[in-house]
Amino acid sequence: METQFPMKQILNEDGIVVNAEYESQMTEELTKELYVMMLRARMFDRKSVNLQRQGRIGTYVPFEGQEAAQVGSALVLEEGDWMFPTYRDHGATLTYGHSARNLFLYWKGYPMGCVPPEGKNIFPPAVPIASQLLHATGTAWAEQLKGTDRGSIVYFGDGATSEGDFHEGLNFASVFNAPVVFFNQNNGFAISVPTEKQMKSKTIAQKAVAYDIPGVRLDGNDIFVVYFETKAAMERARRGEGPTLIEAVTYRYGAHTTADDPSKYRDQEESKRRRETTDPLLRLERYLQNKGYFEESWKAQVEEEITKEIEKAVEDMEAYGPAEPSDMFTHVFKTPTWSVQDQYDAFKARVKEEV
Amino acid sequence: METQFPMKQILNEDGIVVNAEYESQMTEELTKELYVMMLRARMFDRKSVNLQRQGRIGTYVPFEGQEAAQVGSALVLEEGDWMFPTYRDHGATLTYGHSARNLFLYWKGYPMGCVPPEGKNIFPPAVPIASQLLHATGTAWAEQLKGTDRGSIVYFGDGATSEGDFHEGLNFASVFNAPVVFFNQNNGFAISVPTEKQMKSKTIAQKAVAYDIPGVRLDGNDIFVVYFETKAAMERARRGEGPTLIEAVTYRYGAHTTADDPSKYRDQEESKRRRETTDPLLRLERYLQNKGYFEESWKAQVEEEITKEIEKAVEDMEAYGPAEPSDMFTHVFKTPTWSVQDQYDAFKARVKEEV
Amino acid sequence: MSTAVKTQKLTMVQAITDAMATMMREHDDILVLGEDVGKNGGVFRATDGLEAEFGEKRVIDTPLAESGIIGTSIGLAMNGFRPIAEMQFLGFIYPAFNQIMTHASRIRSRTLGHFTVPMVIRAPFGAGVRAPEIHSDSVEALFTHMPGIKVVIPSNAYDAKGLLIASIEDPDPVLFLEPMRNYRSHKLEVPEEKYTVEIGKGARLQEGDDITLIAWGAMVDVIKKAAKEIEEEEGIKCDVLDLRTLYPMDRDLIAESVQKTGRAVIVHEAPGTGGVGNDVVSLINDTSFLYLRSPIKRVTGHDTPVPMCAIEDDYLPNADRVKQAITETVRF
Amino acid sequence: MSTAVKTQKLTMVQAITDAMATMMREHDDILVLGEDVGKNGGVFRATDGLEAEFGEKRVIDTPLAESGIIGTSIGLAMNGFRPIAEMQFLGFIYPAFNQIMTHASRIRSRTLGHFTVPMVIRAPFGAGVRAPEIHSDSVEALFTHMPGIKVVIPSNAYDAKGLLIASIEDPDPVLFLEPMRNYRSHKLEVPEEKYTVEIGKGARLQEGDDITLIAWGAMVDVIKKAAKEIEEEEGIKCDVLDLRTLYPMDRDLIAESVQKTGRAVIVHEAPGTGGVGNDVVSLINDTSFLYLRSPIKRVTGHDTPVPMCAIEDDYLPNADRVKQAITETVRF
Ligand SMILES: Cc1ncc(C[n+]2csc(CCOP(=O)(O)OP(=O)(O)O)c2C)c(N)n1
Ligand SMILES: Cc1ncc(C[n+]2csc(CCOP(=O)(O)OP(=O)(O)O)c2C)c(N)n1
Ligand SMILES: [Mg+2]
Ligand SMILES: [Mg+2]
Repeated sequence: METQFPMKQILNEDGIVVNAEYESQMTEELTKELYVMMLRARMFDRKSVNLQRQGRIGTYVPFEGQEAAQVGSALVLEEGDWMFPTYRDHGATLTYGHSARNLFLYWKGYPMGCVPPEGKNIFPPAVPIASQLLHATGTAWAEQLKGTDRGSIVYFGDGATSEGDFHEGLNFASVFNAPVVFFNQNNGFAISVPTEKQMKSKTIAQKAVAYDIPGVRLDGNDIFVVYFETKAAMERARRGEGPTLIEAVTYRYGAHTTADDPSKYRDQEESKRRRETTDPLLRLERYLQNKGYFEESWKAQVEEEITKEIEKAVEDMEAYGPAEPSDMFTHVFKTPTWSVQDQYDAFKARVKEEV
Repeated sequence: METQFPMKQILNEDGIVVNAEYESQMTEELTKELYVMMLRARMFDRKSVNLQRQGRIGTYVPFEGQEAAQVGSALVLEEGDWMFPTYRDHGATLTYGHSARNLFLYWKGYPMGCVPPEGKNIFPPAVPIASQLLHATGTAWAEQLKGTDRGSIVYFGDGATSEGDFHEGLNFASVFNAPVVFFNQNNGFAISVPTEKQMKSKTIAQKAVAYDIPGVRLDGNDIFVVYFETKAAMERARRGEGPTLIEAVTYRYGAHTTADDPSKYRDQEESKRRRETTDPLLRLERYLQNKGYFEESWKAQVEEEITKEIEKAVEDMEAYGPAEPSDMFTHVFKTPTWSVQDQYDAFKARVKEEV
Repeated sequence: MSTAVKTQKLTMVQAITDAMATMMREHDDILVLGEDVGKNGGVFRATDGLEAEFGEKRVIDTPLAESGIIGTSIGLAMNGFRPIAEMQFLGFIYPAFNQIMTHASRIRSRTLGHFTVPMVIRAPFGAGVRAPEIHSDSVEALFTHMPGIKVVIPSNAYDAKGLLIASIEDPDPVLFLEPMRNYRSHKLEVPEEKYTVEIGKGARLQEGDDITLIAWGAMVDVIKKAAKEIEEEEGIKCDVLDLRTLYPMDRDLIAESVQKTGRAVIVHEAPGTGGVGNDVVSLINDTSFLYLRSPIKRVTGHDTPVPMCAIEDDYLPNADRVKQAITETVRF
Repeated sequence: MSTAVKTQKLTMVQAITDAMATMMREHDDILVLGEDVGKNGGVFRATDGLEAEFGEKRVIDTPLAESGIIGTSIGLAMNGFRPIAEMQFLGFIYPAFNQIMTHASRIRSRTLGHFTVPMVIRAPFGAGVRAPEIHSDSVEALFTHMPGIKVVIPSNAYDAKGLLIASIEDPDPVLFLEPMRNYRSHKLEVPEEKYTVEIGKGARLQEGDDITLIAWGAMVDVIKKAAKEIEEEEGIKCDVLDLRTLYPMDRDLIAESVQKTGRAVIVHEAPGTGGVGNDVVSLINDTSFLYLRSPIKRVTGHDTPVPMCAIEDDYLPNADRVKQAITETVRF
């Protein structure tokens, strides 16, 4: 099956184009956009880890190393498309236009953290693994019923492929020909469990065979192949040709969450090695350099702008004020039931007493 | 995929051998055993339908048309192997040694109907679709841990492939290399829903690709191919080579259950046509005739013996006496909790009062 | 224009079909989906004729996967549709439990109203029709304990149509449970037009001063029978309540009745431990403690799985058990 | 031989690990399986060191699929093993609901004892440790309503070891719920050897005549605190009960206590509606009606999903809410 589902690549580790199929579309402008968005994602991620260390937010789920997969796929979306991320996909949601402030608020444990900007169809992070594949199928099916050319993209990890909902999601999508891209980030681990213990199959892409839909395996650290293959899949979906399963092979450098200790289950030297070789940013930087598009001053300027943006979001997060306990009561139903209302009233009375 | 998973056949509709691979093992003795066991299954099924019509048992789930798949696969098992049937697989359980009386009692709604003969590892019919695939994987895994060469066979329908537990069962079995045969009877319908609405894939066998295990598609009305392919799969399992997914393509002639009206959703002419052409018993009879093994007097004698056996089982069922309400209380836990015991005591007091 | 409402005599299952058809005619965004709901019209014929009238795009035979049905319905509901998802039997809702518990019921709350899930989950339930194992489970309590979803249970044709229409119109998820035993047990005059029965309101079926009887679903007929017989036999007059909605429960109706009678018997099919009957006991304790003249009695299914159908009658509460509880309570 | 029992000071999570190791040393048929239970030793380190000691064949990292874990454990249990299956958090047990509800809990009953499922399902649960959404659910009530399974909840290290060993030895399935908040909140002297705490028996933690306080899991510390403070502040003396097992519940202990005090406050984290508190109310109603001097109070989580962790403290019952309920009850 590995031969039937070879890992596609456009840019190799040295930043050399090994597959010229899309070269005409690999403009300086696009390349720089991809780079900037990846840099932004990485800087957001590092900032979040720091905020967690400083106790300014709670447990955080880092994604460093997976920027190409997340950014390259998210950039393919158009207004009105639906995005269903996991807890690790802030690189994707940020790229598609989520509010950095709200993402920080999410990890600060604030209810507002689940709310996307108005008009942005971004679902809050799926916490129960794989459950979101069905929602993505449902919203995409709805677009099909409405006759639009919009669709859904849904993110999930290698571990998620073991859940029943993975299977049901792909089966429903294939049966109803729903315009969904199932975007798997195979980062080699589900917390401590390596992919070899998760499944006997050597690839995730081959699981598409079970549903007679296209399955694509690609180098998830090569943002060009991620971008162009996801785009092709999304275009098929828009044309009414149904769902695609994409396996983006990647790696998380860090811990599963800031509460996890990866040295318990793997050699972190591997992360170091990968940072120097297969890193998605480094690779694109090499390409930019090879092409003569890259200048340190440009990078410095971009970094400065991103820093400003992120610092602003941190300020906004901290200016947001305390989390609002009444949020707990006011959105359980459109109109509260008596039991919720009574409990809310009792809560308000207690708060008043305290004051 | 249909070309990658062609439908294997040994005996064609006219009873001609089209694949000589196993011909040396197709002895008169084996052939007659297969025939007798299919006939027995069919006569049991018809008797059950009649008993239901006469109100002597409740709703029943007929399997006529699927005898080759059930009998051929069940005959492969050896003492100590585990069998996990659905509500439609009495042809299989009977063949593996279940008590006909208890099968009747099951459809009479008696608790005893779920109990297999001592020493027979036959689970009661799985009611929640596909849930049994995991049990079969678990019992097989246990055999592996114990170091025996026993394994499990589990039956399920085309509809069952849509459930999450189908996927989780195959994935666990593949990861732990459990000695299980996943025996699918694709009878074209899940109640009213045809296979084309159940899945986009053209075969069920191809779903094995997702787990990197062998997937075999075969003519489920050809008992030779069922027997030899299931045997091969079970032998692989016994040798420690892990699970196999078998798709036996077949058809149920009758209603989904005695409470179902198939004319609501399909043309029953098709059933008639199939009875005359692809019927598993007719086909083997043709082969026996071609071979000169068949004599009407032999068949008559066999039928007489089976009739006797079944009539005896019916008698036993009716001699069993009323169902025992206390069964409800006495096996919830090994030692009843006080709430069960109190309810049981109250029940006994009520019964006493009535007397 | 005449004010006379045109009615037709319908069984409960016919009234349910009628409710869906009535609403689907008016609203294109309503979909029906589930196993065998299309051509077959559902195993109980609850969706009979809907596919013929509304087509395969709106009345959809899904693959056999409950999590898939609920999970995709959530997506449809978040994106402009109002799905009515059928679980073939309530006993087969368990594979969808995760989707209902962690998503359908929570999405409004966790997104502060940004996304909502206006869907109805319909499911036949309960014992007494000689169904196979698992088919007869009565697990309403699993859902009343689930914040963010309402639980509605009609016991007759009129309420069924009105409550189902109210459920479809509800902006939040509603679990609509249909007692199989009542599907065809009687017919009632049901208005042809659209009407609603308010979610959260119970009904008093009979006035009486001596004791309050409380039930829902198939057990309503049981308490009606018990009330009738105990009045004839012992002159005890019962206040008979059909709760109709289990969450939110009609607190006022229960409190008012128990404050009048000072006694209560609650009847449900589900096991007593963890059953909704305990909630009713608490509600009475909370609202009417000083009015109580004797302990509240619960007559329930046993703390056992619903048994094989040959003995299910020994599992189910019946009028005799209810009458015994009434007598004990009144004589306490 | 000395009769002195050798003990070690352990946190609750260490006592849990110790219970498993103690039993696994004696019995080859005990397996541990779940997500990340192997090399990683579990996300809370509850299985730390077990893989190293007992090997990969007995301490098994499974694929990420809860239905798969429970379903295969059922098979293992029916065929000679005693699996201890870990759910990473109770909030992730929902995908396995069908396997637990229709199989683990029913197999003995439906086969009249022919097949049995001696398994333990362990799961950390409850709010208060700043976990993300869903991780903090407290849904014990879903399982007390499920005939055929026991529900055990320790609140401290000593009970945890003794109850877990009793659960492993139990011939029937046991859901063993571990309040995360108590995993490392205190240490106790725990015997090194094997011992059991009987399933179905609660514990009286403090004697008092004025009112009975009842809780389990993490809420036990809350009622202990409330009892201490209310005695200091108002001289009210509480009888403090830790139920330890929710099914079967210790009826005698509760009845005896309430018959002495005439008053009760029940505290749990789960939403009030449908919560196990209602069962306790019913139990008191059934056993001790004539002894009650005021209505029973329940102090519970709200009828809302457990909120995002920044506001979870406003969801959880605390000593102040309990004291208020005590005062209202005593002054009723
Ligand atoms: C249903 C469910 N079970 C368990 C968990 C706990 N859990 C959180 S993340 C995780 C591993 C996920 O691995 P993978 O799908 O590969 O995604 P990754 O974290 O690598 O991005 C687990 C087991 C969960 N969130 N949901
Ligand atoms: C989880 C679950 N959902 C729904 C049902 C109701 N049901 C019983 S049989 C059946 C169709 C099964 O079709 P298939 O798997 O093809 O098996 P067949 O009946 O054709 O043998 C359905 C939907 C069930 N038993 N379990
Ligand atoms: Mg991963
Ligand atoms: Mg079928």
